[in-house]
Amino acid sequence: MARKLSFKMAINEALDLEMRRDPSVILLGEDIVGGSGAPGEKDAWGGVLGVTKGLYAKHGNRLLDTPLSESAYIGAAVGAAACGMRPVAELMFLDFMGVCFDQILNQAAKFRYMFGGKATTPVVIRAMVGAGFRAAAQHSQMLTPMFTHVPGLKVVCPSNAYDAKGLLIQSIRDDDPVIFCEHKNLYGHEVDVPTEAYAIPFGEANVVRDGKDVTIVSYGLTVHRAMDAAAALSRQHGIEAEVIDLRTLSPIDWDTVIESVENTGRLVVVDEAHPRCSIATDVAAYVAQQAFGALKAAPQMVTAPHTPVPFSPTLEDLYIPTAEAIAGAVLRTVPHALAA
Amino acid sequence: MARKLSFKMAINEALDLEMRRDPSVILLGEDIVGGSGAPGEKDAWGGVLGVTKGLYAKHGNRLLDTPLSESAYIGAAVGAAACGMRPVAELMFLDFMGVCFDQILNQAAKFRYMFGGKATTPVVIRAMVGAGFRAAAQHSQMLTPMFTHVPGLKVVCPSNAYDAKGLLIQSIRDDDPVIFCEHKNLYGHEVDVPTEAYAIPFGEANVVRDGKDVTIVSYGLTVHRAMDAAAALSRQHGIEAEVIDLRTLSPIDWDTVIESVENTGRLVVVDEAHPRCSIATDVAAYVAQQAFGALKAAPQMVTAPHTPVPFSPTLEDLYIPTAEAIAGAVLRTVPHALAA
Amino acid sequence: MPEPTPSALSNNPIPLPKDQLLEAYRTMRTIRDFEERLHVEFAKGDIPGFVHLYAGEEACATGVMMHLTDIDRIASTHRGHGHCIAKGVDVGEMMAEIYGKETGSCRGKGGSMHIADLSKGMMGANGILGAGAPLICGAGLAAKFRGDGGVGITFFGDGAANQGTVLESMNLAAIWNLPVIFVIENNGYAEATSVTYATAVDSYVDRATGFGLPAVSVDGTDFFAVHKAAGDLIAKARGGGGPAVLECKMSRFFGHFEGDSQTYKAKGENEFNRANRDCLKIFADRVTAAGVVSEAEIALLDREVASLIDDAVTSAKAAPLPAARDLLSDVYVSY
Amino acid sequence: MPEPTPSALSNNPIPLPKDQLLEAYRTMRTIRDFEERLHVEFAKGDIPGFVHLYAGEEACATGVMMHLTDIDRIASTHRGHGHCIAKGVDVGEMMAEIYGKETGSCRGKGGSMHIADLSKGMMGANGILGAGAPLICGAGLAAKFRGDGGVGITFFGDGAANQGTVLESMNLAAIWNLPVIFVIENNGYAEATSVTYATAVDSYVDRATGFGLPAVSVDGTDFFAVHKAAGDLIAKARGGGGPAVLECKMSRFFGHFEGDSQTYKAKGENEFNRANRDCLKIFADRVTAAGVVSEAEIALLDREVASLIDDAVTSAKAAPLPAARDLLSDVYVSY
Ligand SMILES: Cc1ncc(C[n+]2csc(CCOP(=O)(O)OP(=O)(O)O)c2C)c(N)n1
Ligand SMILES: Cc1ncc(C[n+]2csc(CCOP(=O)(O)OP(=O)(O)O)c2C)c(N)n1
Ligand SMILES: [Mg+2]
Ligand SMILES: [Mg+2]
Repeated sequence: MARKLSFKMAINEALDLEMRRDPSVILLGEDIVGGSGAPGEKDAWGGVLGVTKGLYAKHGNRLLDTPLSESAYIGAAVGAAACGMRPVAELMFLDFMGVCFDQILNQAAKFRYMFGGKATTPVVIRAMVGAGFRAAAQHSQMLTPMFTHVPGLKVVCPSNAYDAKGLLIQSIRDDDPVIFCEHKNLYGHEVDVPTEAYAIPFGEANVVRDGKDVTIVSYGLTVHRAMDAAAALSRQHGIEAEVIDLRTLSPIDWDTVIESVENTGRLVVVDEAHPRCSIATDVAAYVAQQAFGALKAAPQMVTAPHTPVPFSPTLEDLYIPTAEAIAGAVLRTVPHALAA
Repeated sequence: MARKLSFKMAINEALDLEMRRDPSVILLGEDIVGGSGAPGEKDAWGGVLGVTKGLYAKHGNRLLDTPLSESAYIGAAVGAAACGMRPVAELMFLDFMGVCFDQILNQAAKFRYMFGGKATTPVVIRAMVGAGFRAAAQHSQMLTPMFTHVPGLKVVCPSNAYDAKGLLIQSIRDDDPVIFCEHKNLYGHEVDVPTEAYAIPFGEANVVRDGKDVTIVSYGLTVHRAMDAAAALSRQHGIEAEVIDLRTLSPIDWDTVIESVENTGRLVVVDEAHPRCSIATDVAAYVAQQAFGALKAAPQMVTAPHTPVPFSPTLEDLYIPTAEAIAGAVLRTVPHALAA
Repeated sequence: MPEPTPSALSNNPIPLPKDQLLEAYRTMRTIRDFEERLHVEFAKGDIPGFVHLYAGEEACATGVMMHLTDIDRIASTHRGHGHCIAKGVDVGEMMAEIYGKETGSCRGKGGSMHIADLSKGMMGANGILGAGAPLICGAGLAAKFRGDGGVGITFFGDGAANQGTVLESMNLAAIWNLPVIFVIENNGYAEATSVTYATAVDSYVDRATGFGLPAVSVDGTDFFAVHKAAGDLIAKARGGGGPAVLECKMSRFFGHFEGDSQTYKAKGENEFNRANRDCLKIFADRVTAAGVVSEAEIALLDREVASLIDDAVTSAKAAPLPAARDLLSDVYVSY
Repeated sequence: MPEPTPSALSNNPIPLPKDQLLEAYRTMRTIRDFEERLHVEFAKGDIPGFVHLYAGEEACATGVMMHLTDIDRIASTHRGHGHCIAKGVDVGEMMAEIYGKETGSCRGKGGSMHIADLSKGMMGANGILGAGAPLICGAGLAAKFRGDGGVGITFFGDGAANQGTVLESMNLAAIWNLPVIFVIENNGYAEATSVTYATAVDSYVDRATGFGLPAVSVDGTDFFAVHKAAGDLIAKARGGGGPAVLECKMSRFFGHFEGDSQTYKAKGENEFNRANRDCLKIFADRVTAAGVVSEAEIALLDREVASLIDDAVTSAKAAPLPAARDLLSDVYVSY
């Protein structure tokens, strides 16, 4: 059975279902319960935006509030994973990775390789990403490229509630460390979500719109911008864009991307991260190398600018790639005839 | 006057000259003096591989040994820079960024923007990068892509002693935060280096070999591999590769790269970093977008694999892009006639 | 914690000259009004982003900052408005910044969590907990190298006191004998989590001892206690006597951020604090009871501050938004 | 620090049964020989990379590890050989690993700084200082959730004791009452820097107090002192009594890593330590003086260990190198 569910509640449901299924799943993070040691309500917050609200009532001490010591508790999650647990740690905002990155970069990601294949570290790190929340430079970054760069990590960034639930369930069941990126401006977004548990395999992109003229590749929030652009292009120019939602950035589904570009001959990659060494360059470069012969036009990249995220709403609204910018990039890939 | 000088001593000389010139230059890092508080020699180490050796004798307390607290002392360098000093902090191995990245990512890089252009943070962070030292997964990473991704940072990675000196002097004089990456396997490499101070401007790539058939873009140690490959290609196939040493990754000299590709029509990017969201994808994607019409063949990327750096010498030697692999990539870009 | 009673207070002579008392009151009142007004304006939906209010903690920022001049530096927190005001940042520019306007302290690019004014020695509010501690070590180092007698103060909460950056910095400041004071603003909560849950040790004085630092813990609702303790520690640091820790215990009157339901607090907790732990009220009662400052003088300051804040809000609302081209500027000095 | 004199020792009854004494001696001798041999082999140029030797510190690893079984977990350091051996990792596999061979504990991929054997509860040597502290909190958490009675021990040096990760972990372990012991191996130096320079506080016991942790400091050259203190703390942690800090003060006989000129040490310091602060000598003197173990038994163990190490080196040298395809394997369980 399915019903409309928000992205936020889909995550909550995935956590609930997996905690029921597997006693080795535990949750830790700052105020994921909220109210620990305090005189008032125990389950006062359920995370800073309420994503884990209610889980304490169901699973009690398997949720642990942590002190403001990201290195210690993210590392504890990694260590517990290496000892057979399946911890899901919340790093409130992915921007905070700067105070605890070593436990991800040099510990979780590398154990298996450094130890000759003898370690398994099934840790999930959930974190908010993305701009648009008026949260300014230190609470709005995408940072997916940095994690995607790291061998040993898997990186997930869903665009909708259905995928969020299925990908989070897969993340928890997966035996490798997973960085699970939740775009904070999608939390309220609702789609049909089945009540039961289901896992969406990693490395399988979702073709969210079929089209023959151009391939638009994206992930996370900007998938919706890409869809808006595609609709406008169809309406205004008769251009039919195929829109691919990568869903997981590592592993990445090269096959689906390449196949689409082989059909369309045109590529636009949309990435909310900064331009340099980004998911945009990653996809554009790989396609250029692997499907050069199929390309009829220069691949285009639409990214956030090479600037920190500004606070002022008017500036921030210019920061995230817009549907207009995406449509503009598409038009740069098509001959004038087609764009007419 | 010039004389042969090693990469290591060129860095030492740059630090010495700038400390003489500008009293606001201070050095801090773990064992950059060595012997602090110890009963024996005071200037016992001069850094773990002796790069700062002798500077204490010349500049005394303007060199500070630090405790093993990278967040605190890298952050102190950032703070001191925001207060008018020009600190050069040594983060022994760039791999250690995981314990102190916040002070770079969210502080140094963002002050100017977040504060509306009112801050200046002229901090330099020197660190060893790269594989080949049998130092294994946590002391051998390149990690340049992560820093290049960050707006507000400048990223430098010289390939030889001459550039190391001139780029380090520029880094110290520069008013923005600079990540200065020293490939540990280049420390012993010698070229002619003038005795006097000189600054090499950022964003000016060096065309280290002229050629008409293909453009090879690289930086750091792999520039030498690219040169070896170019020599072999010329000898064995009569293919003349133009080799571009980027020298600085942020800013990056797109003009020189694009101009070269417009001449050669072929591009191979060589990067010792991992493949995903790397400098290799960055250059390949940008060229594909900006100079698509000039490209006669698919751009090729030669990178380290998507694995941590292995310890065993036999494996590590396979890890860094070899001249053979680079030559192979070049051959994939040329028609069979030319490759004959 | 013993509550100072009016009678006990009036027996104490007032240890500061009148002009300083008026200055202290004006600063605290400015912070309070700034925050109370933001609370109201936020509820209207006019103010974007995360806003953390300092109301209830004014005596801490004020008692510390009165010992500083522009050459002294502070590194602040996500809850930074009070530190900014006490350090002399222009209130109108602050308000404009919080509204995201071109005329703001950071030209609208920083917002509430990133207000800075380096010309005033204010190195920035900070959205990263504990990040100010390393930075202030750098400020202290710079002051030491220049020999300009400046000191650096970093503020952080009871929660951020468990950040590795803060702990490392205490050790660093100690071994380098930096002119730096670590001010722990202990308001009992980090977001919804109690300090008794998150911090293993009962006393931050013990923690400081573990880093070789002298430490003092004071009632942060008592301006005079803060002012005295901070003054002693700052004078010592300025004279080369090294770093120290100052803990101020007090309460925040609002939620963690605007929008917080505060259900983790005890029933009536905010009301109790407003009634008994209001540093402004305690201060005003004491100085008026001692007859050093009149109620009329207090009332006059209240009116002056009220109109200052009114003007700040009016100007901020009327101020222009940043221009589109500002998106791309100010990333580098040169690039 | 008072040097134990043979006469004082022989008056003490030996607090352990003979089999445990022989086991302790064998472990310490194995570590010592392993390290002395590596020193020799490294000088020949046969061994790649950074090698940090544990010689001089054997009593610490051994005295702690004798209280553990395979269900207990340890997180080690860059100077990890001693911890590995004492935790039961196969000496032949370790040697092969250090030579970068296919038959190594990590199939040649980790090297000296990353030897691990999770089946023995050895969670890895670690090239990142202080990184083991958070990890061991995780091990302690896992043990607590499973209720299996396991404990976690993390080792770190006097230098790494100033890492934020370590400091945060002490607080975390304390508030969660984790069965975790933090063992500070204080050998007086972090690379070339003295602990007196780098660490602000004179006693790590004070630092532990600052995190609400009980702490004991012992002479790390005295196996019996380490064994007793570790035993008490581990038993308490195992019983739910919570985490603690154990400091062992001792000396490393070699340089920071192989190749270190050691000019930061005092003249004659190594010789003095070899003569007076050698845990093996102190142990052997004491148990033979007490007449519990004979010199012949010691000599027999020495010979057995010598041939074990010989075999390990011979096999390691003869072992195959990893195959080229191993470069790409073991990154993920599935990808
Ligand atoms: C490194 C980091 N971790 C977490 C947060 C999220 N966060 C912001 S404020 C806060 C609570 C801070 O508590 P405290 O330090 O006591 O300061 P207070 O808010 O009480 O003034 C948290 C967890 C952050 N901003 N930075
Ligand atoms: C995070 C980090 N910083 C710095 C280093 C470099 N480093 C390796 S060992 C060492 C000194 C360690 O001293 P201590 O903790 O006392 O251990 P010891 O070597 O004395 O056993 C340093 C600075 C590192 N490996 N990791
Ligand atoms: Mg607080
Ligand atoms: Mg040491």
